Amino acid sequence: MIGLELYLGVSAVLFVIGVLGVLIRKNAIVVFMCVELMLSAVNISLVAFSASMGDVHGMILVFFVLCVAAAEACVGLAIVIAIYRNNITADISKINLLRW
Amino acid sequence: MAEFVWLIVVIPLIGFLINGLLGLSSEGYRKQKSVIGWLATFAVFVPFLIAFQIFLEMNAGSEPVVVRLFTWIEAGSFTSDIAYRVDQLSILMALVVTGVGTLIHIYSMGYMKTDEGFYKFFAYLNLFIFAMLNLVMANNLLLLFLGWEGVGVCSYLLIGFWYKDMEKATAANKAFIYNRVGDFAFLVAMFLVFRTVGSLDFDVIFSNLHLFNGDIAFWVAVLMFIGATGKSAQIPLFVWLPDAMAGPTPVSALIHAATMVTSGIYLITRFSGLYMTSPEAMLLVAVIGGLTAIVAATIALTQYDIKKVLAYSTVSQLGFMFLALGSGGFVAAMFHVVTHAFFKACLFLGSGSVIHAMHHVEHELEHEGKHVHFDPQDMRNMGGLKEYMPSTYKTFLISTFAIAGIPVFSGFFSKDEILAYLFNAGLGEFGAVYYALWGLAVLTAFLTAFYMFRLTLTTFHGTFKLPGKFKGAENAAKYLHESPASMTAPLWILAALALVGGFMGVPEFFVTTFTSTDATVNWLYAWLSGVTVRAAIILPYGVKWTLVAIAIVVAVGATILAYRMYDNDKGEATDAAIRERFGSLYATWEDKYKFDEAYEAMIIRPGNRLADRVLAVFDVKILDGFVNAIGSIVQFFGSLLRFVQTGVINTYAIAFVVGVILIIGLLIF
Amino acid sequence: MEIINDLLLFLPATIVAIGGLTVMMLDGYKARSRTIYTTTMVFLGIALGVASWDLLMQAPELIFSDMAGAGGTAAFGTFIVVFGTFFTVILTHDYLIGVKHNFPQVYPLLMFCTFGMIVLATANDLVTVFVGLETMSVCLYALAGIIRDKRLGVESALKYFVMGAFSTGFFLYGITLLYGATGSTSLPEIGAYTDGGLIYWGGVSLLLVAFMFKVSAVPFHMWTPDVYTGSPTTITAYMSTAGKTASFVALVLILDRAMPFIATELTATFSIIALLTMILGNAVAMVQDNVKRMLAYSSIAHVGYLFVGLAAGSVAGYSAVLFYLLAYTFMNVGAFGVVAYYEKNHDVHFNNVESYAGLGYQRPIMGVLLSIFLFSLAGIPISAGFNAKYLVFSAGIEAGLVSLVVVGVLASAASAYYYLRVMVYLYFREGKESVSLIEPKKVYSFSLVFLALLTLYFGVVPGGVTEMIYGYFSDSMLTATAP
Amino acid sequence: MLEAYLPIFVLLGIALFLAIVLAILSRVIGPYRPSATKLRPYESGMDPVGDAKERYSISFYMVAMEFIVFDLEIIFIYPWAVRYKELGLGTFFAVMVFILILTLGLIYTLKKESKNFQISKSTN
Repeated sequence: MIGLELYLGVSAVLFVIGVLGVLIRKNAIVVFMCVELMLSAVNISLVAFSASMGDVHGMILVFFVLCVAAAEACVGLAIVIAIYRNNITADISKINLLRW
Repeated sequence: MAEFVWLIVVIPLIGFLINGLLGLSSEGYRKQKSVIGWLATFAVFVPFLIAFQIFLEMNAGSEPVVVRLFTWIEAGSFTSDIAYRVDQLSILMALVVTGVGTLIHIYSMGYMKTDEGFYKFFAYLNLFIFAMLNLVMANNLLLLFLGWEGVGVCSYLLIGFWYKDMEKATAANKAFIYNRVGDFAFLVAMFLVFRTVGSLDFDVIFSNLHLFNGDIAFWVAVLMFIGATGKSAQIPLFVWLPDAMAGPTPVSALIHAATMVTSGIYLITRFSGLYMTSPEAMLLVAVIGGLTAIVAATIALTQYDIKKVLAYSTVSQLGFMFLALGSGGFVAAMFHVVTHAFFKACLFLGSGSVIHAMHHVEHELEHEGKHVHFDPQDMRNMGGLKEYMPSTYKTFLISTFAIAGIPVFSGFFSKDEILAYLFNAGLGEFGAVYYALWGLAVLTAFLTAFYMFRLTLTTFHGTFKLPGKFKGAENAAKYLHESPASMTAPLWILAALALVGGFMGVPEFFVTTFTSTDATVNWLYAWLSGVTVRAAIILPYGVKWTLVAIAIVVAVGATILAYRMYDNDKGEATDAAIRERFGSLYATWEDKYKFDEAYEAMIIRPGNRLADRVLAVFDVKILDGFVNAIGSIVQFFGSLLRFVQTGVINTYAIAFVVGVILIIGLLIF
Repeated sequence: MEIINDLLLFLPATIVAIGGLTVMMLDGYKARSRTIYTTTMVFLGIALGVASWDLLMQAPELIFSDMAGAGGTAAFGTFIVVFGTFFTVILTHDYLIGVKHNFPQVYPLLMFCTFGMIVLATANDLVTVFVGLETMSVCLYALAGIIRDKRLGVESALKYFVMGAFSTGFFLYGITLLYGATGSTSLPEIGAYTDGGLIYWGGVSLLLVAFMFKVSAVPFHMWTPDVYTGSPTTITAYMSTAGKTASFVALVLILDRAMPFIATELTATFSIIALLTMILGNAVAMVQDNVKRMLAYSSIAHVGYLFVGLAAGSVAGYSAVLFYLLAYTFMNVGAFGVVAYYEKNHDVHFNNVESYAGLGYQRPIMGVLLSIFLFSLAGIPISAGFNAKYLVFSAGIEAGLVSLVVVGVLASAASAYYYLRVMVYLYFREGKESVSLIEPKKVYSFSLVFLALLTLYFGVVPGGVTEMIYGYFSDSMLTATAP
Repeated sequence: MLEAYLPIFVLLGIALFLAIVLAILSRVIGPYRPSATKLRPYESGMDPVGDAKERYSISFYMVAMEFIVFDLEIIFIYPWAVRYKELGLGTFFAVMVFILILTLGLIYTLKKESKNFQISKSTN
């Protein structure tokens, strides 16, 4: 039997990797993938908690998370396409017209 | 009648709305200048009549009447009403505000006759009266603060009335910003009062004064005083008032001499009970007042702009009032507020009349085809005006006698009482300081009489100097003429009041010494005794009479000295001689003690320089000279923070994660 | 049936949702833009009417198996959101025609976004909070970049999207940890849990972080100036009023229901955030030459004042926050409305403050309106802004946060500088070239006048509303005056 | 409570350390040769080039979005379908409303982007 701690640990590791990805990567699509990784990491925790407590609310929340992730994916892809068409780059470090 | 007190406040507001809205919307209405003017005047005169009626129905022993209109803010335990308070103090202030206000409205009809923004001017004036009445009639601190901010906004609008003139717009901003510094202190004082008493209503505060233990009383008193230094132009926040003379002269007379600037004195008098519990705060008030009085008086000595002299004289007289407050003479301060309103308004309006005439001369010369450009406010261009403007001269002279403290004129009584209180305070705690302040005050009184006669004599006596000074102005004298009746009538009324106004507060010992029975000739003292606390005068008769004698000698001496030095066109020669004699001291006075420069050097410029240097890196254009004391410091840090805002998402995410660590750190550990 | 009853109590949201779908289908079948706009206004008008009715009549109640609330704070939040949207749509229609980008997609997006905001403001369960927050955010990402060929707009959409999704990750982690610690997602049940522990506090902090991001508190504010500057001006007004209101109402609900017993422990954190936000927001606003960006930083500064109310951790503080949101909605929609009007008459660089020179006399009514809104934002008395600030600060004083309030008052005194600066340009500077402003549409100026009147009205008599808001917290677990 | 979760935080620490080290290592050791191809949104997809003011040729990811729409439907409908008898009429209507909304969305996309679908058909 794998303990709750291990699930939470894996989830935490994935989450931190996702956060670091957002901090470091420059390609908008990759940054976006890292955000999705964060959401998935949280899902692992949610399911683990839910299973260990025998309560379904956590699992239901996972559905909503997936749903939201998908919606964000749609909007996100559209925005990335638009930014690429406007700037001919998806490198977020070069997209800095707005500052100060 | 007291229940109709709300009408006093509301009628000026209605006047403002009618003139403002009709003027904004209808081109035709703007041309109906007499309609606009009289409407605005009646919007102040009717409240005066109501206030007078209420005044007649009251006596010295009347209980305060509070008229609650509706609840303004209500949240849980905190409520604040729109409520007006009718008591001896508020009705006195209301009478001064509406009375002097009415006269100045009448005067303005003549003075502003040819101005494009006629309707706007009168709408603003009405709005100012409305705000000022809220200030003096309010029954709680929040409503008082509303009026306090309101008069600030109106003064901002009126100083910058001729907005096309950049200098005037800057002066308006300066006034507003220096006032905000004071307002901030006032607001904090208000919060402290609320925290201590749990209410902002005057009734509740005054009946719970015992809750203010030592430290809180001191801090509330000091913070309120800082608020007062902003509004009433005391050191260190006084620099805005002389610049505020950029506004039209009636505005200077109404706002910057008679009413708004005295609101600080009103506030402290209102809270006299609180101040009496904190001798340290009283001492601070007195010291600041004394320093301001002498500093402003010496600056006034060196000025040539007729309005600037009056402005510094106002600052100096306000200092006198704070001296009175600081030594426990709250009634004496109010007395001086009232008499000062009479003679200073008269002086300002008289100077306005002179400037009006000088402008007319310039205009007519222009008409003749001679382009002579001179400063119509510079008294070195004047002289000998008494023959051309007899009414203006006579009223100006009466008011000068009053401000100089020549016996029987109103200023004599009020100034004498202030000196008596100062000397009296010397017997109590911090006695030595008060004696020193008394000496300073006597010196200031001497200077006051001196520079005021310097002004009057240079302007009205001798010969008209303009023809000799400017080419093409040889026949300028024939265009000099007296101002219209709408301008001279208010002058005469104010001069009459300046002449007899002092008799409302004849010191009792004038009578008791001779009759050796109790007498109540000091009407003002009796009238205000119920609403203010005041220190008791414990000086023996001999000392009192000696003080009176000193005051008379000083005033008369200064007058005679000034007459000998400045009559018969000796003005400029004398000034040169004085400059010679006092050397660098005189230069300091002339530079206004370099207050403006100090603010500039210590706060504004370093801020600018640093901001410039930082911003130059990014080639960002810095604000165009429009900077102020608080602004620049904060601006500097602001521009530093721009480094962080790089525009790159990764940076933002890093800041986010730093924030997360901060929050987790704060909450878990 | 219970669900029918619930839907009736949830009527504003239901109407907005049906309206959104209708407008979307109209767009799909290529209806004229005018028709779409009119339909939107009809639905929003009805929703606003129902929301006002709820605001005045509806007693607090829980609906949808305790997932959401009706009446009380929920009705209040719904009202502000729908009110803000109603005026945003009027302004947006005119603005988008003015800048020649009248996309009909804006209207369904605005409606869906509003639906999300209502769900957020009425939530009683973390799942509902999550769904509402995300519905709102996803629509806002799209709205920020609605003008697809404007580089600034798309850039701001990208920044908003990446940062928003990033914060969603933290938000979810927070919910998960709270769920793990307390075993529930319902706000009152979480509130009943008092054991603490590392997981619990981790959850609380991450949850608060996400909300601080959404309301743009320092240091989570970085996206705000960029997004507010780049988005279409009226959409910025919408984000900063309706969006912020919904988030703040949800935050107040969470603090009141889910964390009443740790309010005192949160005070220090909120105080620090409030301090940072007030100082940074005001300081940076001062150096801005772009009016829109200045208003963005000023909106950050206002969040700082609001956090003073949250830091108070008392009923007085929370109700002051709600009143502040109402006042802020009036004056900020108004201010952005006038800015949008000036902007659509010119190119984008027009938002520079120098190009405002002398405009006050061009269309006097617009100049006067902007002055009223700016005065109110600066917190000068007889404006709603002053009362709002006053209530927040007095709540802070009552809770003993004297030094924080002193900084707040000082900061708001300093803020007069940059608001005043705009007015100096409007009135005291001569315009360089002769710009001529076209006359605003009747409905446009009428809406702005109405907002200005409300701003002044709540400056003179806020009494009734403040008392009503206070009543919402009558059964709060908080003590009336905390520590 | 605290001790029970200690391993997690130890693990979290290790994860953080490892993640940072790996990220830095990959930066230091790994070759970074950015090329135009790598920086494009899709390394192996349709190349979205053209003027921004043109209509988007979005057929590539349109399909992906349509897929997601139905994907979501399944997620919520599957549990309901398994237990729909127990869940009763109210839930039935709720799910029907859910499907209706999705269908409206589908109709909208079809109406709006029908042209793109045709193009994608012809190009595929």
